[in-house]
Amino acid sequence: MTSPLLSVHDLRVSFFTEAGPARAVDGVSFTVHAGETVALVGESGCGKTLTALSLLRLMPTGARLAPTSRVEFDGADILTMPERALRSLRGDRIAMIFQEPMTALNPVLTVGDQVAEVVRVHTALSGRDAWTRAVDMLALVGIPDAAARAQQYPHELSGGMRQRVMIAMALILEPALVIADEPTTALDVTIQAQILELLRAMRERSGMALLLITHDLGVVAEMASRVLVMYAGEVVEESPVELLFSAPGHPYTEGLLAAVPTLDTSRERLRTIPGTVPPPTDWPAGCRFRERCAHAWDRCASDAPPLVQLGPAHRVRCHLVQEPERRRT
Amino acid sequence: MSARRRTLVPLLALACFVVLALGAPWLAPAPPNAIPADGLIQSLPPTVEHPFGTDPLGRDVLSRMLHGARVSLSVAFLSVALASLVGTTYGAAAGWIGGRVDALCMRLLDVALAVPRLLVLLLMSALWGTLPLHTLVLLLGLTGWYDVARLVRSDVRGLRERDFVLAARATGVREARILWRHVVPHVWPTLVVTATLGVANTIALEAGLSFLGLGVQPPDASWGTILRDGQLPGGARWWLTVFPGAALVLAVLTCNALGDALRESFAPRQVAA
Amino acid sequence: MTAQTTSVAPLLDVRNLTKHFPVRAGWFRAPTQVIRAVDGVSFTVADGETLALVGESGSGKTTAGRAILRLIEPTSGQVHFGGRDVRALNAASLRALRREMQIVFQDPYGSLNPRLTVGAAIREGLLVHQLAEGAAAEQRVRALLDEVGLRAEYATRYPHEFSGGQRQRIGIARALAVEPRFIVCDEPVSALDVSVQAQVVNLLRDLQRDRGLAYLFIAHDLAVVAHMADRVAVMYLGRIVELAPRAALFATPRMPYTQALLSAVPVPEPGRVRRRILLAGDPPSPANPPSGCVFHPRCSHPDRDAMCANVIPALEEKAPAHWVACHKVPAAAPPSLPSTLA
Amino acid sequence: MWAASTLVFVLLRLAPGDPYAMRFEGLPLPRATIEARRAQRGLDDPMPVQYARWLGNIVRGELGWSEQHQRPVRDVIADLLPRTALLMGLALVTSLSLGMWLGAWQGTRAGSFGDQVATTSTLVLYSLPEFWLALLLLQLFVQTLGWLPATGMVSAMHEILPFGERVRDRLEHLVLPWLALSLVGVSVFARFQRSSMRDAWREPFVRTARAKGVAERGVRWHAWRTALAPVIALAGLTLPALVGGAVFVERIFAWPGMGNATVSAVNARDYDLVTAAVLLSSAVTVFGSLLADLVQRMVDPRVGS
Repeated sequence: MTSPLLSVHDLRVSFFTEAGPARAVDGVSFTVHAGETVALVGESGCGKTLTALSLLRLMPTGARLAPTSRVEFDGADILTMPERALRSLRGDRIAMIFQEPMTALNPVLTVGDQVAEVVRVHTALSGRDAWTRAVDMLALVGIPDAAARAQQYPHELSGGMRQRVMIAMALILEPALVIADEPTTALDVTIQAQILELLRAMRERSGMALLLITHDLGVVAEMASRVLVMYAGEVVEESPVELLFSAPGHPYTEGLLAAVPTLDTSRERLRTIPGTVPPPTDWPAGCRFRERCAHAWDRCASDAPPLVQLGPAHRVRCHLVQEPERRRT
Repeated sequence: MSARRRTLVPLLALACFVVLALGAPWLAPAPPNAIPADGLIQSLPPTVEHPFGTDPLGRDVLSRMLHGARVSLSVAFLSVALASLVGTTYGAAAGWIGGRVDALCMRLLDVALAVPRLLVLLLMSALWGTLPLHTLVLLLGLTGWYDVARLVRSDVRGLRERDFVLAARATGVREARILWRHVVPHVWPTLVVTATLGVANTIALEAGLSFLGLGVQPPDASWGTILRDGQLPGGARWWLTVFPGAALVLAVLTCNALGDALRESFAPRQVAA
Repeated sequence: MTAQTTSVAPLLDVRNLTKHFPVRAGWFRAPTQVIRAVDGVSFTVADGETLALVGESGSGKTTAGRAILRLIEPTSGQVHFGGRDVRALNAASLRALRREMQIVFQDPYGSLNPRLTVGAAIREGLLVHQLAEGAAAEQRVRALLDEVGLRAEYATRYPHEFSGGQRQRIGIARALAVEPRFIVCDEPVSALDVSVQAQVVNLLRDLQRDRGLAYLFIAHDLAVVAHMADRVAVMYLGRIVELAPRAALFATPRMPYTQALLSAVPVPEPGRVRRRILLAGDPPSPANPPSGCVFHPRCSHPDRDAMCANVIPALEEKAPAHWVACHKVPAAAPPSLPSTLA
Repeated sequence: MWAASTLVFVLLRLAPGDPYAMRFEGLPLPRATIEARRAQRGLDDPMPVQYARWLGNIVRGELGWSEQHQRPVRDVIADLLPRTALLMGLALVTSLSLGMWLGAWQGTRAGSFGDQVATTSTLVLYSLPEFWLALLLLQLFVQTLGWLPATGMVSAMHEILPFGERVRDRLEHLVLPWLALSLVGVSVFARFQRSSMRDAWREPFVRTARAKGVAERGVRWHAWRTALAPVIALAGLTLPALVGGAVFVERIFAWPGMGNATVSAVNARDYDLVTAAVLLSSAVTVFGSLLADLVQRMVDPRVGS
């Protein structure tokens, strides 16, 4: 196996809140290889967005990184590199696509300007050449009449068009890694299909690696080759995509898959996971999923389960791996 | 400073002002308009007997300031109360009814805003000759409600579209009750903040008018008239500028600080809502 | 022309419901343009039935739901509820009718007054309709909280102390307080996480079973609709383009738009090869809808022609209980297009 | 504008009595003379006629006769207005540029020690009534320290000074009124720019700019561009307050401008001049807010669409 493009080791991000310290991301480790699509799945409050932001040191103010955390990209540690080196990486080698293109784009600048800015910041191209490249890129991501659209402001475009602008902005310098944080959540389903198709096409074209953060298991199934499931600040399962859907190893993954409504189910009750995700100031001791788990026994309350290798590229954080006889049916 | 203390400190300071003003007849060393019996009609710098000095008529400045506080504060409080009442009614009506009524109301407000407030007051005092105190309150109130109206109107307009207002209507709650239970409580923060900042503004404005000789009329004392006395011919009398001015600034500062602190303390709840 | 499915009079009968929003501009707010949010929509809801109204943003589904309750005054059309003409009611009778018709909102954060306790919010309906007072009202509030799966002592807390899922339960309890027969559920689970969403879907179904409620279930998520609805109406640009029983709609969608919509839903089954119909571009603006069939500029039907561009297709019963607004779908025949889900 | 002048007309009619009755009250003039003057000025005509004439006069630029100056009001204004415009213009430019700079600086580091110091300072400045600040400056720099000439726009010997000295003389007279007006103005704009910049600084597009690899300078520029529109809107709304401030400052420093003349006119019951001043300031306000609106549309494409 070649060395990974991105390697995250023991990422820990914490906050101080009124309710006490919050360990929002708590010991997350994973890798992304060149050209690979990895999905980071979880419900709101599980720490997936914060994980994504930390990879480029874009956490909100007040967030603290643990000194032991390491994020290596192409051999260099992002978390300790000087601001200048980091800036030359951002937008050029690693790009981000954000969830809400309405607020993630600057409302008072034309979209062409905002796409061209990436080129101007990272290359020696003149303003005019950068603009031309931006217009070409906007056309490439499927914006009709790109030269005219480039002169428009974000509020003059539809949600789908705005997300295409975000994608153009992220991909214009052909980065090696794109981090997409819920890129289709704010969009209608037919527009979502267009955007996913576009991301797939762009990935094939440029060979970029994609880290896709999402809560939608349908999107995961369609896009990713490998999946990381997060719960309460931790990765609870890591698995190749087919295996995850056919044989989930963690009770949370199982519950999540069962709770997803699908088009062709006959009208039977949805299975649910009881309760809600605990707040990050109040993770339970031992296994964090214990209180919502149907299989939990006393060991789950006392020992925090480690992430155990179950098969090739399949890791699960659950005591059931060692004591499968405890599983209740 | 914590948010709580930022509110509490100016609130206590304001309470001090009110107590001093209310207690003026008992706290003041001399009646405000008393000309000394020994016939010493001249302006003297501070002494032990007159800690803030005396004015050109030999009156004790401290006593006049304490009584002036009564006038300054009550003029400000009363006119802001009037302004809040008018502004809230106008703004709430425009925002709640909406449509053309709202558009017309806002255009009228634009017109009223086009004439600078101070000049309206100057014009009025030119026409009235001198303004009796109650007319001054009335004029300050009737020229001070535009901001309140604007802010209340935009709050109400926002609230009108909120789901919980729709939910109340869908439950069959009467409009009057919706306004009272679901809209008014949300307008309160805006109103309290604007009123507090309005008091600050009005105290300064009244002092300015009185300083020009167009507000509170002699022999009545207000901080502005004492400042004016300091400008009478006959050489520099710093104590007539510094002491009442300091009181004025402190009062304005207190209200502004309170307004800022209240706005900050209300803000998170509005975000959460 | 109505999509009548039962011979008995339906609980709710909506005919040609239309809502046009004037776009006002300038100093004196003169209307300059009209947004045709809902443009001649007809359907019925029977007692105890769930009709789902699905569509993408801008399709007018939320406006339709609110216009039925007269939370927005409809521009034209008829709405009959339990035999009464809703649009003809005066303010007092409308308030009385609202005991029977309720609404649950999408946004669990915006739909509860942050300054009222949960108990006060639920109690409000009891008080205005004089259903209970004092200790009796208190008792009812506790029972309602229990029914939606919340602890009775939550009544004294404020909305901000609850999670999104819990707030949505509170919103449901508030709607139930007046014991309605019919509830407009306006995207009640869209803002919720998957695991919580499943809980609320199940709760809504339990309540329907226990209380015999009828729902107008407004949603954009077709998968949720597949678990909730008896019949499904698909809206596009202010019109219903297809209306059919759930099984028929998901198994054999006929209108090309419905087919594209269904094919766009990501399915959590990796490796499954599906024929996806990608729609080009964005839906047009409801301020300026296309002539003829509103869908024709994006339609990929092989026989698309001038008729589609010029004549508005009527919603017709092309198969038993299966209503479609499309010139190219033949009546009462097997589906002309291969099913995308087959 | 038309509406504003109508409002002024209404205000005039609202006052008890009429200006002529008041002006001659107590003077040993025969009643008939007063009546004759009233008739001459058309004050006996019915209200609509008066209104039409009033409006007609304004449109033609006929602002009446200043009893105090014994000149047409138009001429008086022509003399005074440039001086006030100089003072107000300078003060506006200073307060806007300095205030926006300070506020933007604060907005990006809200809550820091520097921000708290600046916030407190601007709060205190904001709470200083202009006239008292002016009095204080006068007391300190003129009466106590004697660094600067007393009042007025030029000193008595201005005309016989050599050119260099003349410039110096003018500047020396300008500095205190300018300072008094600007200091308060800075605090107004700084307070507002701080909050709009702080809001912009929290917007997701700031993060996007960082993710693109834009340097902090550029990121600040991104935020500042969006924080600009509300401040410009405020600048338009602040004009009436600035006019008010100018009245006090001119009065105290005996700056021979419109503000000073207005107060004198009020005291002298020079009714046409006061009216003209009110109209003029309304015109400036209306013009200012129109201009602010225009600039706002230029810097923020969302406004008005």
